[in-house]
Amino acid sequence: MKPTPFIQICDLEKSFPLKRGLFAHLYQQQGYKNPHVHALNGINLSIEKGEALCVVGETGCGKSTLARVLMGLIAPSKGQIYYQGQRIDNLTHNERMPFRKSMQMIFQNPYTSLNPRMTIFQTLSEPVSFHNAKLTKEQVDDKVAELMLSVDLNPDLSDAYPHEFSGGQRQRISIARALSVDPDFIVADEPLASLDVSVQAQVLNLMKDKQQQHNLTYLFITHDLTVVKHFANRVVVMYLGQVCEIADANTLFTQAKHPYTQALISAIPRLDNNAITPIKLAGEVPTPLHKPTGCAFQARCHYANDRCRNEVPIPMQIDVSTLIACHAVEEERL
Amino acid sequence: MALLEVKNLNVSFGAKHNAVPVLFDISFILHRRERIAIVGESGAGKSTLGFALVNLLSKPGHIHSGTVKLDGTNLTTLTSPQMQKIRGKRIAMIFQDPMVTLNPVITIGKQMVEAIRAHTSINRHDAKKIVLEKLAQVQIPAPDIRFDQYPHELSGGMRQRVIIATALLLTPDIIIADEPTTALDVTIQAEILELLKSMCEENNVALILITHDLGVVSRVAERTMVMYAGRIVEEGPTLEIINDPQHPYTQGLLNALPQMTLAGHKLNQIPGSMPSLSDRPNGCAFHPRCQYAIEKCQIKQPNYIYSGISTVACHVLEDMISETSSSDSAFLNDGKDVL
Amino acid sequence: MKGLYFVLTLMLATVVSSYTMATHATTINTQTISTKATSAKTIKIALDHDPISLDPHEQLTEKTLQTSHLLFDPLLRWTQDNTLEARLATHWRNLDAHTTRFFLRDNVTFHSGNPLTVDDVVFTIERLKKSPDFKALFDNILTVKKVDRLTFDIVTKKPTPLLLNLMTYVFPMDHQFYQDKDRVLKFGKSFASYNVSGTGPFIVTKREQGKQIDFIRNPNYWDTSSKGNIGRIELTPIKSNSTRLAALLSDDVDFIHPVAPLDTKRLENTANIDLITLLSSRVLLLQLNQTKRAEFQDIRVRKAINLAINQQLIVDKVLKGLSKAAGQLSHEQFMGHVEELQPLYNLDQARQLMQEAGYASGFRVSMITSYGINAQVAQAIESMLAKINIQIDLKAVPAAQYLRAIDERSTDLLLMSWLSDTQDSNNLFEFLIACTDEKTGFGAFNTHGYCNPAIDNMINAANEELDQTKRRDLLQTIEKQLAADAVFVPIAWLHLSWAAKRHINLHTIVNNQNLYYLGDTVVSD
Amino acid sequence: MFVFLLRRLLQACIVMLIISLLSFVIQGNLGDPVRQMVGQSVTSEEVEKIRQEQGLNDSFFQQYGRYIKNALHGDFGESYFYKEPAFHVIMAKLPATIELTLAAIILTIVIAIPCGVFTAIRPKNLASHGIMFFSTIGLSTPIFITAILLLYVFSALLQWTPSFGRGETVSIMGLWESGFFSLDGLYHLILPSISLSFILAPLFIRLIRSEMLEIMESEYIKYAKAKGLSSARVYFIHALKNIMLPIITIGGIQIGNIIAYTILTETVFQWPGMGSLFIDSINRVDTPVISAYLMVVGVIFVFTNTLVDLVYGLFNPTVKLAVKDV
Amino acid sequence: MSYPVREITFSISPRRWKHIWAGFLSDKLAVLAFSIFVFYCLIAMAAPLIAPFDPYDTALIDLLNAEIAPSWISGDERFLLGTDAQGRDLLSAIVYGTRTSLSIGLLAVLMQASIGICLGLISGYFGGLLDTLLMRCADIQLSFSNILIAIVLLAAIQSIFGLAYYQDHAMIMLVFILGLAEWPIFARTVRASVLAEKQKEYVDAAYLMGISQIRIIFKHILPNTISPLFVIFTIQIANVIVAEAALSFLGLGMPISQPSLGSLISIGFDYLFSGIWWISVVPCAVLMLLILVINLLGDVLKNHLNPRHYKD
Repeated sequence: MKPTPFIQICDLEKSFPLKRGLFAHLYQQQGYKNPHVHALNGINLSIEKGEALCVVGETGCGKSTLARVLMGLIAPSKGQIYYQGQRIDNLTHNERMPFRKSMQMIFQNPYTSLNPRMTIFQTLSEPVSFHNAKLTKEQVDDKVAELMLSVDLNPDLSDAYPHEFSGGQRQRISIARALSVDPDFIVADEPLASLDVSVQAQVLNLMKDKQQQHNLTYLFITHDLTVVKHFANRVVVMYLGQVCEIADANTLFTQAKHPYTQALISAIPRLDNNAITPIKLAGEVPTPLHKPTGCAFQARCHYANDRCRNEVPIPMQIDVSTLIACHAVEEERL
Repeated sequence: MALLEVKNLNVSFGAKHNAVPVLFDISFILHRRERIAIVGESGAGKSTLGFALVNLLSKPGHIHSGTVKLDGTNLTTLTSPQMQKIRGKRIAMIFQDPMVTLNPVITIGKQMVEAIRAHTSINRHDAKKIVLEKLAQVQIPAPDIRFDQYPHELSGGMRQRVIIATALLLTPDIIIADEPTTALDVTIQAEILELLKSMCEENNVALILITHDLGVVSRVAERTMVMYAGRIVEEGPTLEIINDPQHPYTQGLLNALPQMTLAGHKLNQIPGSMPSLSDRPNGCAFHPRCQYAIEKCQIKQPNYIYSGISTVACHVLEDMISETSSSDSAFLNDGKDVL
Repeated sequence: MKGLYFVLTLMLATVVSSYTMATHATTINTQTISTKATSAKTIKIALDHDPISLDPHEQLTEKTLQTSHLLFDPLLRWTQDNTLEARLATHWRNLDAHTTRFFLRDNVTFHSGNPLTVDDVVFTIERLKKSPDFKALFDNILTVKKVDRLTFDIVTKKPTPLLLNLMTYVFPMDHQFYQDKDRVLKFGKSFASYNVSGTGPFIVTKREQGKQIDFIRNPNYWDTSSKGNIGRIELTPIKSNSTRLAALLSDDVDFIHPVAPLDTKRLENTANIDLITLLSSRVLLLQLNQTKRAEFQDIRVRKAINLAINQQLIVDKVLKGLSKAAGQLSHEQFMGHVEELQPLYNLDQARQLMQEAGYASGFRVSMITSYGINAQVAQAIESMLAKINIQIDLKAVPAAQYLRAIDERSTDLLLMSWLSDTQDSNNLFEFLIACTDEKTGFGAFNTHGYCNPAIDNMINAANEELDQTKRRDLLQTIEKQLAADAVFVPIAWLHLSWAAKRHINLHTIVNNQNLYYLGDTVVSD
Repeated sequence: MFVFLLRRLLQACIVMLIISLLSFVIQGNLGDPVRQMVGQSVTSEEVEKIRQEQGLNDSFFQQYGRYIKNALHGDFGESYFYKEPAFHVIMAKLPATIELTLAAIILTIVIAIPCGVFTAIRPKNLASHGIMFFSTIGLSTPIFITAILLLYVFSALLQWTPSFGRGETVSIMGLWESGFFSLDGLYHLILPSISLSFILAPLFIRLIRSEMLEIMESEYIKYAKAKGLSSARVYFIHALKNIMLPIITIGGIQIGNIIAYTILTETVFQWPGMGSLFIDSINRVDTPVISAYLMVVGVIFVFTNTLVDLVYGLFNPTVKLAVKDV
Repeated sequence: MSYPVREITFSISPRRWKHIWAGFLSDKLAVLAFSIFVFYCLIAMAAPLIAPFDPYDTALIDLLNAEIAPSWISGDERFLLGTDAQGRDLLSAIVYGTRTSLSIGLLAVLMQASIGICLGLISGYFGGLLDTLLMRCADIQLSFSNILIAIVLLAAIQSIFGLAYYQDHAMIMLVFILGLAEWPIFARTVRASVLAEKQKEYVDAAYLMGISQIRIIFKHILPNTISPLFVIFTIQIANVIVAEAALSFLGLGMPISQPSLGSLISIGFDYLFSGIWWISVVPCAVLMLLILVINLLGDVLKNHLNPRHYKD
């Protein structure tokens, strides 16, 4: 019997109706079909305490939806989410309150993730005093100062507004806000995407430090494989709302199995070695609306056969840490 | 003769009395068929440089001094109708975000045909033929269908291909590509870069690639210029710069990349962030973030020197070189001229 | 897609056009008759509104009467100097106190070509007795007896001194033309409101209600002695005073009515434009609601109000000196007019009376007026009464609500004007002074709640009194009594004003009852 | 497409229902229509009789029920004043109003597009400042002031233009009475359409200017310039085509305003259209016409909005109205 | 290996409002417009102190003084701007009329804003069926002009309360009517901003902190939707004043005894051809200047609050 995983995601599905409004509503009640966009298609995943799990994939693969469903920002269409064995996906805003303290999120865009009309002090003190109603004003002040120091920001600047900070500093404030409620688990949704290279390093280092200091568990979403290699313990590769491959970071970069993972890794712009030519994928990138039948990747895959075109591959445990959903791997054509 | 010769180009924003300089003393040479890259973080002024070359700076910006010579013609002194004839025909541009570059209410075909007809007297029918041919060249499936489609009906990668095809329509001398792959997915990015590179080679076009991604640079460009706060801080052959960066900023930039660090280790980081152009520090703009900064750095802009690998603007390096090899001074003095 | 737009546009066009056509069909189109007279002139008239109907019996208003004088002829009509003139009746004589014999003009034909006979007159008077508006006036007529083709007797229930005045309202209608289609309809389309066959000098050629009516001269008009040379009339209603005046000034029309008092000064100095103002017998008065306000039951208060209002100042300033300050209801041409009753103004005395009555510190009352010049007079009254500490909440309302306020007697002070239908004082007394009686319609506009049986008796007596001297005594006694009781505040007899291009010879055609006989008008070149 | 039209139809029904209720609440409460129809010396007995005949003494619900029932049969009641079905009365006046608005819209387009584009591409030019100044003044002048001033100066003082009415109209195939095809008709159209466009043009000049300024900053305009296109092509093809979208949207919303403005303009110039009819009807308490007017305005609103959406679809390739049913 | 951590120097850019204020002061036209507007407001507030007469006190009005020309023409120093046909001091009437017009404008717009903001926030934040319904209503209402809606509402209200009651409370009624007539402008703008703001991650962040939705709406989202509202607020004041003037022009607005600028003009129009020009021209000029100034202020605000001109 395996111990209960820290976070367990089972058969998670999320679809968005294409048409909205009064008419679509009536329409649906009449039994007509309203086409849906399937952003997540049966995701199974577990996250262990203390690890940094990276989710990689291209635009529209559902990785951000996964994060938002996990955090309860949007409700899943199907499936369950367990936090330390407790089911949390069906809770209301208020019922979920106890979990809010332990689960936090860092967002992609440091320019929109901070309220432009609130000073840094207001932004940071709000959750602090909200979750610790007993704290006096001085204690809140201290806590905010402490938080700012912990992300290398001068507490004297707490009365400034977000626009007075640079992108990297804002992202650090975001991290401080997430840390303000002392969470165990942080979802980071592309936190580096809009930062410059030199600043990316600052933020990445800070996150690493905090992981060590607070024994944090990360779900780190990114499209940048070089970051993954540096940061992750385990990697989940997603394509069109499905998991292609789950593997240890080292395993993945040395012996990726799934054709899509291989293509992704080969496409990393490298400084050192220009000998690796990127694997060229066939065809067009499908959108979640026009999803191909069978394996989601078949239309662009060089190894696709008839089975791939008709049958959805089921994830298959290759070894202790590796899981792959691919007919070609299963049939050992690869 | 060099194809494009930029000399002491200075660009400022705003009116005369409170003009803010944004580009300082930019000088470089581009030869035919050469592919060079301009690398820098956001706010370094690399896009401004791209637009300054074709005299398309947006409103408050203007060229303050310096020359941009294309085959000996100074572009900065041309009238706007004269410049119009250069743009698109001799210097084509590719923009960052293909989603917003194409006019959403005009079909792909029309947007391409008009580019031909703006510069030549080719009739509509023949222009369409050329367009279809170029679309096929950039590997767009079913070009005749695409021709009548609107931009929103194409995927991002397709759109960027259309833009590349448009740039190639009149086989220009130079293509300026401003972050052509930033908005694209990794797998598409690689394809587009390959396409851009091969197209330039096939059509004998010189390329100025503007990017922040050193990985992209290494794949495409022969020479690289690193910009910081409106100034070129290092210039030289791409591989050499990547393997042995000379300027502290270039070093920091490269070391900050996760792939240069062992997994699990802390990344090297440059403290702080790039100053905004309106309050550039005195002296070397990088000195507040530079761990090697000496007193001189705060006072005086460094001159360009040749380090043996690349041309660099750094006081510290200058001092180091003059200490170690004072005999080789003739070699160093050459630095400025190279640019 | 494009096809769809076309269909949509076509649909809209069809809907609109079908209705345009439908309304066209409804405009009057009597047989077009070319005018013989070569010197025929066209004149364009702008009035404040157009007649609601072509039926002379549908509404008793000035507009209807004006139109009737164009399309029909009355038995008698008023001249400019307020005497009666024979028209379709050539002469008449009293047979007894109840019966009068009338002789019709021969060789008169209707527009339809039918000859005028007594049958038409009988038909017309019968119809008048059915009309809601005229019923009350003609109630006293018992029957019309046909004597021969051109002679008839009118038999009244009671002796009727004003019978001849009444006959000005009788515009004989072509009974063959209107036969079986003679309903008087207030709401909805009646035959008579759209189709005309009269004896009058003009024929309607086109009528778009609210927009324009065109007339041309009747080529078979009986009155060949008339020198009238107007061949064509275009009548347009223009509601706004300024626009109407602008139309005249910009040569778009030749003749306008009314002219706002304010604009008269400007027109006096305008070359080529004649401004005519005539004093009418329409009286403007302020009624004090005694039923609603106990204060007004005190004669001292009523007197004080009478004294506080400076009629002459109102006339000079607001009415630009064109109207005449009134101290009684009866106009000087009326039998009931009492020369001594002049407007009174004495502020000190008024204040003193208020003090005596115990209202030195005044009180608040409500007041309603209709829009236009009345509202301005009302404002003047407001500030005048403020000087004896009577505060007024003044409200100006549209006509429909104004009339409702009268019916409901819902206001303390009411400013209203009244024009005698019979050119006689008694009509004023009947409607404004007599005790309210739902049945007879007496006192329908008595909003002051003053009810004096003695006066009612005198009103009834005057209605039957054939002796002019006695009748005059009766009417003057009423007028004096009213003044003594200070029942209401007479303000002024209002004036009428017209402006026209000089060549219209405006002064020859208007009278103080706001009637003009365009058939007889000679327009110079 | 079908769904789209169906949706519009539903919307129209809701609008009509609201309007009918509103207009009915007003009905009979504005004043007494009967009192207006009779002369002064009429007994109240007679008045009461007419009222009874007209069903004006019935309860509110009875009257409303009757009204809705008749309305469903296309009968909005008969005008007290015109003695005709109110709907016909309105329809007879509709061409005049449509022509006035059309003339004003054409005038507005002719003025606003060049001025708006010019002020956007030459913002520092003296003429641009002039245009902007006048447009601010125009925007700040209530339309009735403009109308009266124009009337005073050009008709009364200078006598250049006619002062009221529509002038001579020409019947087109017996379908439409038009003032467009006679010199006199056009002559009469000048002042009213100018005063209408005096308030519309500034609005659109400013709209076009701000949209244009925004679009000029966009990537695709920069790109068009980088392709070496002529300025004229960049401004009038690339930019203008894009600003058509917001202009169509705002223009659609302005339809309501134009209808309101016609009320004021028509009142001043005695233009025989729906607007002056409406105000006259309010004063005459001709409630069937008032409610029919509101109904027609409602239909015009739904119709133009639908049209605007269709046109929007034409200009904007990313909007697809024809969502196929699955 | 670690670098010495330096506190990085960065500029504190001037605060938003300071920036707007500075830009505003440098715009001469804006300063002029603002001063005139403030002047109007002062006059409106201090009307009883400034006006030489109380125009509502009918006892002070003497018909004998009717139609006196402005003092520089007539030489009568009692009446600076002359008198109207009733002998009322025109200056006083205009001062009080300005007070009435401005009050109606401000109050009605306040009402529009409060209804519009609340509905817009709710509609934008919660979305769904409620949003659809509210926005349909807004669309429909917006498609009719404010004057048309006001006329209909006026008629409805007059018929419900009776004309007498209406005239006694004309100002409140007009505020109510004009306030109801144009809430959709605010609602739509707020809704659009809310939809845009809702996409921004700070809202999600606040939600994840467990903060209640009401607090998120009012504390987090509302402040970010305010700035476009300033422009609308300003311009709407002008619109409402014009609408009120138009209603009064049609004879449906303020009663004659308590004239607003609009009813003064409406009364004055009858005098246009009569040579007593000041009765109409002066109120017209005062109204036009007021509207012009407010519109100019709206333009200034638009320019300075525009995110394009002020980078976040």
